[in-house]
Amino acid sequence: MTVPVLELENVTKIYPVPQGMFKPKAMLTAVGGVSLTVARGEVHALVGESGSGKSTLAKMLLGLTKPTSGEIRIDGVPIAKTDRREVARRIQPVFQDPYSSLNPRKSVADLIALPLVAHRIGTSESRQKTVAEMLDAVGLPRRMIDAYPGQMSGGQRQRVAIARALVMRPDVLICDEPTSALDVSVQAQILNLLMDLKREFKLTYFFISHNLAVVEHLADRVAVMYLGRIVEERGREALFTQASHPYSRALLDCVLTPDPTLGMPDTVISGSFPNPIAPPPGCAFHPRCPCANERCRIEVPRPVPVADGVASCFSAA
Amino acid sequence: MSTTSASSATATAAGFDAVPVRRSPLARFTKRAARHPGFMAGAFILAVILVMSIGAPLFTAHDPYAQDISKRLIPPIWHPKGTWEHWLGTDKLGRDYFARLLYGGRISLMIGAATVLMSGAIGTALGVAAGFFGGRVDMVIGYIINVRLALPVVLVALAVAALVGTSLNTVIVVLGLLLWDRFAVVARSTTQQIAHADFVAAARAIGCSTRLIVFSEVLPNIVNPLIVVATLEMAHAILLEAALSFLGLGVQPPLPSWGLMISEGKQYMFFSPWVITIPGVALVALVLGINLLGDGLRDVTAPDNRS
Amino acid sequence: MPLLDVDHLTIEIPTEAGQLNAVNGVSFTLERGETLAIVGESGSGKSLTSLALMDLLPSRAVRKARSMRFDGIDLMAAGQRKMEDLRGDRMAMIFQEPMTSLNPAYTVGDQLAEALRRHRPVSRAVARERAVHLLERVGITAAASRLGQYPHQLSGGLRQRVMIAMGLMCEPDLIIADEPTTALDVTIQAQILMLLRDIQREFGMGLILVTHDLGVVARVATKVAVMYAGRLVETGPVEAVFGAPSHPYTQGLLRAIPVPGRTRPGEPLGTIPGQVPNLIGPLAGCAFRNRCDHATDACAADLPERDLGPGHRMACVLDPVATAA
Amino acid sequence: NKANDTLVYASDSEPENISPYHNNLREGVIIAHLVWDTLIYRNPKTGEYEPELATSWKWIDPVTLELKLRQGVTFQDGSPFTADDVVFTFNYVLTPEAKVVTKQNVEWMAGTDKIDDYTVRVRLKGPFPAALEYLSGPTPIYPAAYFKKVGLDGFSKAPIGTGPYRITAVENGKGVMMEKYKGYFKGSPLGDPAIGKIQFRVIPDGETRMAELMTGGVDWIWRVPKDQAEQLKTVPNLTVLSAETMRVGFLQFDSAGRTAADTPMKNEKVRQAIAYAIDRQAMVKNLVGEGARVMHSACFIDQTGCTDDGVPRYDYNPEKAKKLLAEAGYPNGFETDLYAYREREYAEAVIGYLRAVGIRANLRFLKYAAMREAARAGKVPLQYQTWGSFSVNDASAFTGVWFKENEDDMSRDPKVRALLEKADTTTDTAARKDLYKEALSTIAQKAYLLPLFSYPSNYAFTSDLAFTAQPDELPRFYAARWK
Amino acid sequence: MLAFLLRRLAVALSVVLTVSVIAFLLLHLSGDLATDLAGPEASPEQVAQVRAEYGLDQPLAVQYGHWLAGAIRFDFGQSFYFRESVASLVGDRIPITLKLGAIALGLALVFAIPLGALAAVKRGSWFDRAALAFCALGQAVPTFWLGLTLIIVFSVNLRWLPVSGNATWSHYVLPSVALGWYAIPAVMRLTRNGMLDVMASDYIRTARAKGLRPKTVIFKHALRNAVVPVVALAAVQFGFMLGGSIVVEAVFSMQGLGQLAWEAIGRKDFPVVQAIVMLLATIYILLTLLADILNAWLDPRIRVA
Ligand SMILES: Nc1ncnc2c1ncn2[C@@H]1O[C@H](COP(=O)(O)OP(=O)(O)OP(=O)(O)O)[C@@H](O)[C@H]1O
Ligand SMILES: Nc1ncnc2c1ncn2[C@@H]1O[C@H](COP(=O)(O)OP(=O)(O)OP(=O)(O)O)[C@@H](O)[C@H]1O
Ligand SMILES: [Mg+2]
Ligand SMILES: [Mg+2]
Repeated sequence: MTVPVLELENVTKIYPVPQGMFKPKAMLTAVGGVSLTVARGEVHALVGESGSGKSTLAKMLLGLTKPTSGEIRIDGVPIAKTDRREVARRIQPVFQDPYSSLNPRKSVADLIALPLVAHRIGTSESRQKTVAEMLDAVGLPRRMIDAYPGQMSGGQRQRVAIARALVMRPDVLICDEPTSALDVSVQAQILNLLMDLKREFKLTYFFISHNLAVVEHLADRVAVMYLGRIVEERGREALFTQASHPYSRALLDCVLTPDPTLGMPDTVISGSFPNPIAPPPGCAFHPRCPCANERCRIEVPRPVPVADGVASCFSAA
Repeated sequence: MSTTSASSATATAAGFDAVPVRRSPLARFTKRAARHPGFMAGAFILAVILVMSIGAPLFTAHDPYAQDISKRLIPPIWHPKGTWEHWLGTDKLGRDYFARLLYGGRISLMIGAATVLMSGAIGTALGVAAGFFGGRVDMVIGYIINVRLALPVVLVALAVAALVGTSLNTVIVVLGLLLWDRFAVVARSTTQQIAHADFVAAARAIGCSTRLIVFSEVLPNIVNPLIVVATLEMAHAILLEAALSFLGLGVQPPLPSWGLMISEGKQYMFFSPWVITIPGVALVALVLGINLLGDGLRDVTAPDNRS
Repeated sequence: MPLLDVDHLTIEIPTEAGQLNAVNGVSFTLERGETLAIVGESGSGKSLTSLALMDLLPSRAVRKARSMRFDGIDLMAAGQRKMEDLRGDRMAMIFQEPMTSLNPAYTVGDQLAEALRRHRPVSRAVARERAVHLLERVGITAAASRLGQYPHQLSGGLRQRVMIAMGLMCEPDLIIADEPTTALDVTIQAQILMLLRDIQREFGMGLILVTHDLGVVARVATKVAVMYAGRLVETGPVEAVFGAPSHPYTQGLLRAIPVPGRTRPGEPLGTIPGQVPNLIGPLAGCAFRNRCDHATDACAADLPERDLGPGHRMACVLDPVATAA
Repeated sequence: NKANDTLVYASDSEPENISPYHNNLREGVIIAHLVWDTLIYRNPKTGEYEPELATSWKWIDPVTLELKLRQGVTFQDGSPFTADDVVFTFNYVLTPEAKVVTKQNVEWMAGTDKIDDYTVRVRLKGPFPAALEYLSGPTPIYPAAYFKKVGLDGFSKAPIGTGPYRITAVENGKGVMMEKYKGYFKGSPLGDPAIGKIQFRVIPDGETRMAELMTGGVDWIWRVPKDQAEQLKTVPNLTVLSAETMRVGFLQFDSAGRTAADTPMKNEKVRQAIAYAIDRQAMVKNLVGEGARVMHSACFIDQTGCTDDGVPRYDYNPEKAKKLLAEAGYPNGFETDLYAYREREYAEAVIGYLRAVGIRANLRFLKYAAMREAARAGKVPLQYQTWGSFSVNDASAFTGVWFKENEDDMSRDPKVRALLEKADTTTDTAARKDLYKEALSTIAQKAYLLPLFSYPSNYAFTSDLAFTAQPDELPRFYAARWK
Repeated sequence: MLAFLLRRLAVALSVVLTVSVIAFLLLHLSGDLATDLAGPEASPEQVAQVRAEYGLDQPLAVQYGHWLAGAIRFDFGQSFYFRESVASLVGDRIPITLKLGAIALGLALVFAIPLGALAAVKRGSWFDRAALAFCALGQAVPTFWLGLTLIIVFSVNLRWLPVSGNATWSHYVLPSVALGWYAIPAVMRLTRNGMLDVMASDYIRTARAKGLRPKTVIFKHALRNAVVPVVALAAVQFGFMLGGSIVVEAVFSMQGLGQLAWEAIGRKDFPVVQAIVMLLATIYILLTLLADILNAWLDPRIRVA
């Protein structure tokens, strides 16, 4: 059995947050005890509502923040023991907003060559060549090499961001909602590009999204996150056909396909996302859960194996 | 390469053609600047003063220090008693007022520039450090800024000047050490914004060193507001120098500083008002020019609100 | 007489680079009880169109139209005061950003009551009563206690509900909702959409729903208007447009979204190549022609408006049959 | 102003302490003469000494002076004036704790004894021909009992004298309020004051003073520069008066080399070069104006004992100055600081002249006290000073301050000091004159001090006021009245 | 709220302490205090005696402690020049400067806020442009020069107002104008920009969508939010004005703190300078503290958290 590219073991991130100006700092558990494995070459998707901790998890994978506890391993080697620059060669990010993820003061050439500069790879000519190749790979015309982000459309910017992420030939791409700031027509272009590049560069994707239709389209495995915890982690087929956790089911219900005959979904979960500083006791989802019982209010459900994955719900399995 | 990505490549190329290629940032800047009346007015005033004072010997044959006390307080040319020899008249010691005005402009400009270089370096360093590192560093620097703001500038500058002795250099150093606060505040808040931008996170994820991030990602993005602050602080420094000189603890005679000229001319202001009007108007023009330029720069370099 | 009849609405904005033709000859009608969805990419002019109806355009923008009638009232001719009287009373608007659309300095109750008391001579108590009633109606629990709260104390979903309640204070005939759910989470989005649908039915109002989410359109609207680069490219009853999308752009849009069951996972999605044209300066002919697979020389000429069925029209030279996917 | 019978006069400086022995400002001298009486009165018109608090005096021997005191005089708190007050005052000011600012004024006394309630004897350290002059000027009499009670601090806040005006308020930074002392003794040589109230306002700014005068905010100003005086003459309702004074403006050099061992000022040639570099005649003509005279000796020329006969002169000669500088080893001149505290333009004109021969002087313009401090601390290479001799009409009042190796002496030449000490105590007028002449010649020869010119004083005041100026730079408001 | 207050107070206090260290050093760098105190002609023994008497032979930290202990009780020692207590010297002058500052600030606010708001509402109009031009020009005029010009015009030529001093209210008019002048552009700009931001905000659009009259929109919904930052600025400006009064008081010969400070500097009377630096800094810090609290109170987002 091969070692998984990414392994997360009980990863937790707690932020101390100042409570306005009036109260002492509160502890915010952005990510609580997440364990995941991502196999080489697969697309592992992470879905969840805003504030559920998806980006925080991504940041920890990228080494931008340290987990409060738990361990992240790349190819079996803990990240904490690896040089940050070494990690950077293996894992690269693609961010949500192509407007803020590119330095507006830099030309496309400088942007894409930045990793090479940071790692002191090549001469300026060889870098120039690499940049041109990357432009080809992401489908941008070479003459855009001197353009600035301000002169490009959102889709083009996202292509530059992807080119920059790929220039070091990493193994893993962390895509934090790479298309949610884009229009549907552009989104399709980027999604197609990502699928192509995956094949061409033999990439593994950790793909964060809240759009379940997109996730279903390209993910191999899907993890559903709620309030910092993974509530369900399944293969795609299994999740989309027989989701076990009520929250996963609710999310699936909210997928609005453009089919006028269907009308609005009938079962909509009530209430809104809880305050992460004062999470509900027991199962964090119980206040909104249609099938919650006494036990859910008190006890935190542990993950139980279900078909092709695990789910953290007492009524699962 | 696969066919799909090739097709999307050509597709994008076509789309790009559909969008008129936009002008380069510099061209855009010049175009916007040219349309900004305030900016242009400021640039014009400043250019005139700059040329006149730096090229002072070209515009006047008089030595600004040469006194002839038999030719004191000659009025300027528009006065019935004016002479072409001294077309802005002479001061109380018979020195040519126009020559003194031009050479005095050098002092103002030099003080403004030197002060801003110094305070800009201090303030930017502090502000960037505070904004970039946040946390405790930010707290300490924020505290330093507070202390600085609590000190009354004029008073402290006067006291220090009196302590170490007044001279041109003292004025520059004292003002340089005192006027960094706005740089720090602006650098701090803009850096804070930038430090949270995704491209800084991206640079980190790429493996850039902190130094590289600060110098290549953060600094280029905060220079615009800092340049604006620099112009406004330059105006501030020039006014403060004038005030200090006016109070007798700035530039010392016989150096011709505009503030000093007003201070010296004060004695004659009731019966020979031009002795304070001329340097006063010069001072107002210079500061106005710089302010207009700074305000214009702020507008011109402001990002498009919708792009 | 339709509730709203817009004929050839045009909006021009002078900018540094030249005149921006943001909206270009948009026409549609809306009956009471109908939900019209305006869809389109970012920047296609959806928000400006809806703001133009309320006369809330940015001051620089110039609004022109052959005619624009609301319940028989000529909106183009109505003066400033007349419009103020209409706004909030007979036509209400809900905005996209629930976080910033309420004044942080006043309580929710204050802002709700103000909407009613501006148009009706009622006492504070009556206004308050109605506010409580409507807050309950939009699904806010403990409504009375919410009146004293400030906007920052409410979550995004709650604020959007407050905005809806505020729009309902005077029982308007028309509600315009500009992307009311875009900023919200999927689960909340569904709640709000259902609420809007229910309220529209209950009060029998006309509803204009601006969105870029085709899924939302399909589920909520009765009529749909597809906008592209400031023009309406296709309008019609939802079933017609989604069942037989005729304009190449509409077709492209529908092909570009992954639909579970219809698109195969991992397969390339349909794309629309290129990008939206620059709207600055005059633009003759079809705005979509540079991205269109079927473009011919004829597309550079003036656009024909074609009837494709009852209320179903598109602006394209092509034969609907030829373009059918 | 006339309407409310209050004469408001303004001047630039404020005495650090109102007590006359504890400041050496002219403003202090004016107040001293309004509030306190001296034992003897010198008639400014005749120059004769007349009785004031003392009714008669005689020399018992060359070092003992006996004075009979006036009876029936009261201090402004009602207490009677007696010999105790004189004895206390004179003995107190001789103590080191008294910290008298201008020692020259009192140091000639050895002590004072009470003979009876109205007779005192002043013992001198040695023969001192100018004794009567000093007793008629900078030696006012304090109320012994009151002073002992409140101490110097209390006294400076609520001072009391026997003079024609009583101080009602001393406000730091604002000035002093005075009103006529009803119980002022009849038969005073000062006469009966006419004006009810006098207010002294400190207005540091010359222009502000002028503006205040023009707008009626004050009634009387002085030290109006030449140009302004000429222009004020054209303003209706204002009277401008010019008179020469005993004040002499001069340059003082760090001849003793206290600022730095290698200061150019130590070099006699440099000092002479400076003397040659300055066109004093032109300054008098163009800057100082009417009533001023070029001075060549280190004293005011009309003072007893002062002479410029045979004293070396330095006429304007920039060429010679340059030559001397080159000889002294400064062919390219040097840089230095010129300290000054008043008439900035005079100092600047000096700087201009120095610049013309290659000496680059920077102006250090300070308040008087700060400059005095710096000079006494030996930090001043070159200063523009002025001295009005406390209106004492004797050369010793000038030379004694600047050359007797005391704190204000920057040359510190023991030879000059010896000469002056001898001169000060010689009673034989002719011999005294010769001694002074020798001292003054040495001073000029070595260019220890470069006298520039005497000061005229330009007074400007409302035409409602009848005011006469005396050449001793001492406005006598008790003699002024409304028209 | 109490915790907020306490924290804010702690910060303010520490800033005051730091300023006090600076002020203390200012005095001690000015030369040998004992020599200054003993007077110029004191003998070495006298100087030594004074040194012992005033504790100047102790380590600097101990001296600082003593000085601070005094300063807390408003005892700043003796003036070198007047040889009387600094506290009473300074105490006499405070009311004048405070009065001057308050009037100047009042004038500036009364003038600048309505004009700034109006300029924003009429954005782009000739009025707006004139207001902006006035701001640029206003900021370019040196206070002292303005003061002199005011004297020439209003006192000497027109004879409307007195030239100098601080005897009556009319004496405060010209100095306040000169002092307030410099604050006007800042306040006006901030009001205008704040108003522009607010007018462009979503909630103003909401208010308009409710059909509210423009008057209600501007006065009820916009101005209230736009003036919040002006409060903080006003406090800061007041602090600057007290500091800047030194120039104005010099021009108008007003016997306030500024004049005292200026003269004290000229006379090297550093205990006085030190006390004034301390005092102005403390007032400034108190003001900003007050502004923060006021802001917190005005802004429900902070008040009701
Ligand atoms: N630097 C930080 N300091 C304090 N709290 C933080 C920080 N970053 C994130 N959080 C909090 O942690 C929680 C998880 O945030 P995160 O950004 O990971 O959510 P997300 O799932 O990515 O949401 P979104 O879909 O909006 O991007 C949120 O409640 C957020 O407020
Ligand atoms: N105030 C304005 N000034 C200049 N241009 C504007 C302004 N408001 C809108 N526009 C331009 O008008 C066009 C249409 O804008 P509009 O806001 O109606 O788009 P939209 O369809 O609502 O897009 P989105 O989905 O992003 O909300 C865009 O190109 C936009 O840049
Ligand atoms: Mg996120
Ligand atoms: Mg919109």
